[in-house]
Formats: sequence, structure tokens, C-alpha cells
Amino acid sequence: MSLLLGFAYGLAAVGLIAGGAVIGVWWERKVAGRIQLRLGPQQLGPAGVFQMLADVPKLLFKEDIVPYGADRPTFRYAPMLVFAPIAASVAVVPFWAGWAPLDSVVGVAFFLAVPSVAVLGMLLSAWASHNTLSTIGGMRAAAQMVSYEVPRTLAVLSVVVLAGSLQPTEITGAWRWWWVPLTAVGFLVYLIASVAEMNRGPFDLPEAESELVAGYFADYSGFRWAIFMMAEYGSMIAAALFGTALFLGGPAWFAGVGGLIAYVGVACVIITAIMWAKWTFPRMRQDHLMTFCWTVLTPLALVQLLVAGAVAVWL
Amino acid sequence: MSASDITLAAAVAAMIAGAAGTALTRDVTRLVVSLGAFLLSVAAIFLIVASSLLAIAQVFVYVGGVLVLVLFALMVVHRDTDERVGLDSLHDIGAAAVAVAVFAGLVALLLPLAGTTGSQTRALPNDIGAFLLGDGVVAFEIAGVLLLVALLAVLVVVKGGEDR
Amino acid sequence: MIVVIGCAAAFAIGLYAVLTRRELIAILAGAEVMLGAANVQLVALALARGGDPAVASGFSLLVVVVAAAEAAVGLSIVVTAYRSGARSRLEEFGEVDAE
Amino acid sequence: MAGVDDFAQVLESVPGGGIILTSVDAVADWARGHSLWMMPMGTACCAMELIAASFSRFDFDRHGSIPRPDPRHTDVMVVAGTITRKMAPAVKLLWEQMPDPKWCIAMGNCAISGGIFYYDTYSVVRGVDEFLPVDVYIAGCPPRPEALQDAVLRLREKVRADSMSPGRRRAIEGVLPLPTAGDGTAEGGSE
Repeated sequence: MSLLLGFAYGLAAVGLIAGGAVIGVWWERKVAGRIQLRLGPQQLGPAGVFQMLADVPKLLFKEDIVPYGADRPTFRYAPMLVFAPIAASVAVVPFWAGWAPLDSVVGVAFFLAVPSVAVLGMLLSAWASHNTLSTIGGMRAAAQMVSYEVPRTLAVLSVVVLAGSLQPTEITGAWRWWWVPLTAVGFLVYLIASVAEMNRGPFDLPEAESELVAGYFADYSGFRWAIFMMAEYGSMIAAALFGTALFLGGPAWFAGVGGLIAYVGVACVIITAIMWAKWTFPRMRQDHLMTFCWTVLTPLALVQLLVAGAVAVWL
Repeated sequence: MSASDITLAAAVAAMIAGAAGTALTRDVTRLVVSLGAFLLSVAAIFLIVASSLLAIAQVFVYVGGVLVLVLFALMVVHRDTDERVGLDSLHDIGAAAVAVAVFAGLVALLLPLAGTTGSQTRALPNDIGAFLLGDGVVAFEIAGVLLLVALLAVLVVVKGGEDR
Repeated sequence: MIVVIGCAAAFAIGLYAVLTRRELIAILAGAEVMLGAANVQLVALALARGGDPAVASGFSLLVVVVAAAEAAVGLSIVVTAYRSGARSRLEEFGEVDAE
Repeated sequence: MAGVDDFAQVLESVPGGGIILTSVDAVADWARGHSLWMMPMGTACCAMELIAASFSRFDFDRHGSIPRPDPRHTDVMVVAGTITRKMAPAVKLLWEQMPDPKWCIAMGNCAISGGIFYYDTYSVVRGVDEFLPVDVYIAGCPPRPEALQDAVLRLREKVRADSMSPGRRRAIEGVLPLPTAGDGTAEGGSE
């Protein structure tokens, strides 16, 4: 019975991530258009909302290229290894006050740990392409993602310390409004590190499609490439939902359906802000990226943790 | 035999399969995938018998950290070879005999100990935290110092390699 | 019980990998297998003997952390050895350079 | 694409298979026509107009066309500019790296015929159709972005007339000259 329920949750999570990615790509093209003084997709449906209905079948009907010399099974299934952990991480998001699909006592650690398996999929896909440039792109991605996990985890820890629990539903239950000013720096660090973690601009060195030509997925075409894109958007959705729940209280504002709507609405605003940042800031250089992580974000997160710890002791 | 026993048996089987793959495969990616399967099934066993925090730590540290490092090192070392890399090994009777002997010894030694049934409860994260900052605080701090030393050691080793 | 036997088998397989492999990183992977098996064995035996699960888990947590440090140092040594003369196999370490 | 071709052949021989084939064709062609991602192969001054076409004032994204510099992710290669004999192998390699189905737009006189370099030059390829199957030609030196948008809309009409089955090309909407049904695999000016 619980197995069936888990299966249903899994399907729902994949649907949420894939559907969210489809809507997200359309929304991103509209946001990018507005920022660059254009309109974005317009022709299919009102304001081009059905643009993705054309893009997805097109990618499905594209040729599925496996390059010469590639490690066939690894090349084919590595995208799934990138997508699956990110879809799994949605399981611990507390959508409802006191309820999450997987209400684990180590939910926060789950959310931080499971997506890190995706790095492995990226490295494997880079290595399996049998392409020097892909390999270098994969190493760039791995270095960035492993490094940015540190400030991200430290930033989340400040909320964990305040709530005294690793369970997301308990954290949202214990949430108080004054946590927001107290953990504002931590939230900022979390957002920046999450953006770097999902390989989006201004930290999209692993992709950098206009300069470095798409790093580790350079040799993927058609739907396998779309899976990488879906993983990126899925990780953005998951990070926004989880950050809203932990730092801003998320579903704890109102009881019932109103809470869910407000929660998802705020998460959508955060997603829009992430897109805004991508289309506004220029891309960082690789060494600046790593320096920024270790000399700015990590100390900031540590200070935030110290402050939160002091307050937690003082209370 | 209950459902959890079956899950446990499956996890143990996956663990042995992963270990065998790590020992026998000749391909770099197969080695990494096997090692990943091994580490994940270890996490599954931890989840079933001991504690969810331990399982998550295993995934975080090993799969997300150590395994990525292993793959990273493999990619650095074999970067300039053009054909697919083969990992050769020197199979011989002696090594197999030693391994079998160790296995037999371990089973003979440990199986009598495992006969008694102990507590079946799993540890909560709070209990583990209370232990680590209570009775185990010395070990905890030493581990922290060791991590710092390891961090410095890695920096020194890699920097030294660059200077040479 | 099944865990104890399984861990002994995995440990032996890891030992076999360490003994037969010629590539340094593959040897390290074998060592990781041995460490993981020993760690599970530790927890399983502690629980089977009626130990406190929190103590067993906490101890294993420390082992995991320390093993990660060991892996990082080992891999950095491998990469450095490779960079100073492209050696990543065991035979090539027969003669250590004079300096 | 051999598997798709075989499948299409089987479908055509089965009674009622044609209905499935044309339905799938309709969906696929609609999707492909409205999502023509560009491989910007800009080598000379036409590239400026190509870049201008994507940004404000002209906005290629309206038509669902976005530039992707990775050949593996794109559908249509826009050759904008002079292609020299040294560059030609690189262009051909990039073309071959694009996944099927793919199309090519020759933008500007240099890409069509060598343009002003047609005479007295040893180094310029006289038109990219010497080595690429060009679908749409845009005249001009350089053509305005509007001309490029018109080319994409023309290409969309051509895509809409395409079929999975090599023997079956549907009745053509618009005025584009295309090979009629039955004369085999010719596609644009390829062979």
C-alpha cells in the first residue's frame, strides 16, 4: 500500500517537475523578452503560452544522436541520473501546513543530499560523450556544484538551529515572523548558492551556451537534452519551494487552500526573481565563481549560523 | 519473513553486486556506477537497520562527495588517452584465496556474535546529536580536527605537486 | 545475520579488489568498499548485541566523515603523483625518485 | 532516421495506417514549423543582421525561433556571410553534427553565390549550396532582418508540407516550388 502511494507520489513529482519546466521555459522566454525590450513568444495561443507545446514534440521527434566512440548505455541513461534525484527532492517539500509527501525526520538533509547525486550523472554524461570539451565542461560543473553545496548547507543550517529540528514540517510549524529579518542574509546566501547549484546564470559556466557551448551536455540532442533542461528547471522549482517554506514560513501563513496558494505564489515570485537575475547580470568567470563561493558566501553563511545559534541559545 | 526482511536482503544483494562490480569491471564508468550502487545500498541498509540520519550522511558524503571525487580523479588521470580506458587487474589464485580465507574467518568469528537479538529500534537524529555532543564529544572534536588536518594536507599535497 | 554475512562478503570482495587492481584509483575504490562494509558491520553488530542505536549510529557517522577525509587525501596524492610524471599505476611506483 | 522510414513504409502498407501517418505528420510538422531553433553560422557582415533579428525591434522569439550555438540542439542552420574554402569544412562539420530533421537558410548574396567575391577570388566558395542542401535563399547584401523573418516563415510552410514517409509529400500550401509526390527523396536543392 505504501509502495503504491510512493509510486503515485513519484509520478506526481515527475509531473510537477516536467510540467513546471514546460511552463517555466515559456515564462522565462517572456521574462527575457521583457528585459531585452521585446515580447517573447507570441504566435501560439494568447501571449504564446502554447509555444512549449510546439517545442516539446519537436524535441521528441528529433534524431537521438549517440556520438562515435561514446559509451552507449552510460550516455543514454546518465540524463535520467541527473533528473531523478531532483524529482525525488521534491518529496520533502511541505506543501501543506504539517504535511509533506515524505515527512521525514531528516527532510532538510534529504533535500540537500539527494540532489548532489545529480552531479554524478553530469560527470558520467560528460565522460561518456567521449568528447574532450564535454569532459572539461563536466569537471567545471562538478567543481562548481560540489563547492556551492557548502554555503547552501550552512545557510539552511541557521534555520535548522532556530527550529531545533531537521523535519521541514516542524520547521514551518515553529516558524515566527522575526526569523525573516534574522535569517535574511542566510536566505540570500541560500538563493545565490541554489542558483549556482542549478547551473543558471549568472553562474551558468557549465552551460554558457553562447561562449563555451554547453559543457557536459554538448553532445546530447533531442529529448535527452530536454531532460537536462527539465532537471535545471526542476531544481529551480524545488529550490524556490523549499526556500520559501524554510526561510519565509511558506504554508504556515494561512491554514487550508489559501496557504497553499500563497505559498506557491511566493515561490513563483522567487522563480521570476531568479530568471530576472539570469537575464540581468553578466556571466561570472570560473575563478571568480570559485573565489566568490569560498571567500564571500561561505563566511557569510558561517556568520549567519553564528548569529542564529546565539539567538537560539539566548531564547 | 516480513517485508522489511525482503528489503534488507535486496539491499544486501545489491551491496554485494556493487562490490563485485567494483572489483571486477574493466571500464571506468562501470567502476563508478558499481561503486555508486554499493554506496547507495549501504545507505539503504543504514536506513533499514540503524538511522535515517546515517543513511542521508552516507549519501551526502559518499555518493555526493567521495564518488564525485573518484570520478573527477579518474577523468584527470585518463584525460589524454584517446581510446576507452581499460582498468586492468592482476587476477591470481593467491589473492582469491586470501579473500576467501578472510571471508571465512570473518563469518566464523562474527556469526556467533550476531545470534543474539538486540534492540530493533532505530536512532532518531536528536539521539545521535545528543550522543555526539554528550558522551562522544571528544571523538566528535577529534574528527573535526582530523578533517581540518586532511583539508590542509590536500592543499599541501596538491600545491607541492604544482611546484615540482 | 544476513547483513553480517553480506558485509563479510563485501569486505572480502573489496580486499580482492585491493590485492588485484593495478590502477591506484581502482585500489582506492576497493578500499572504499572495505570501509563501507566494515562500517555496516559495526552498526549491525552493535545493534545485534543490544547496543544503543544512537551510539552506534553516531560512531558510524564519525567513521563516514573520517573515511571521506581519507579518500580526499588519497585521491589528491594520486592526482599529484600523476601530474609529476604521469604515474597512476602501481608498478610505476617501484622506484621512488631520489629527490 | 532509417527506423522512422521503415516504420513509415510499414504504416503505409497497413490499411488505415495512412491516417495514423498523416496525423503524426500533422503534429510533428506543426511542432517543427513553430519551433525552428537557429544555428547562427555568421561569418561576415550578414551576421550583424542575423544578430539584430533576435533582439529588440525585430524579436525572432515571436516565431518561436531562438539561437542555440550548439549544433546538437538546433533545427535550422542560417549561413550568414562569406564562406571561404578554409571555412567550408568547418561549416559542413557543424551541419553534420546537427540532428535530423534539419534545414538550411542561405542568407545574403555571399552565401547564395559568393556575391561580390564570385569573380577574381581564389578563396571563396561560390554559394553554400555547393556542399549544403539549402532550403531557402535570401537575396541581399546584407538582407534586412525582416527578410530573414520572411525566410523563416517560408521555411515553416515548407516544413508543413513535409512527411515522415519519403514517398509521401503532402499537397503544398503556399507558392514554394517543391518536388511533387513520387519523385523520391529529393529535398530542396540537396542532391
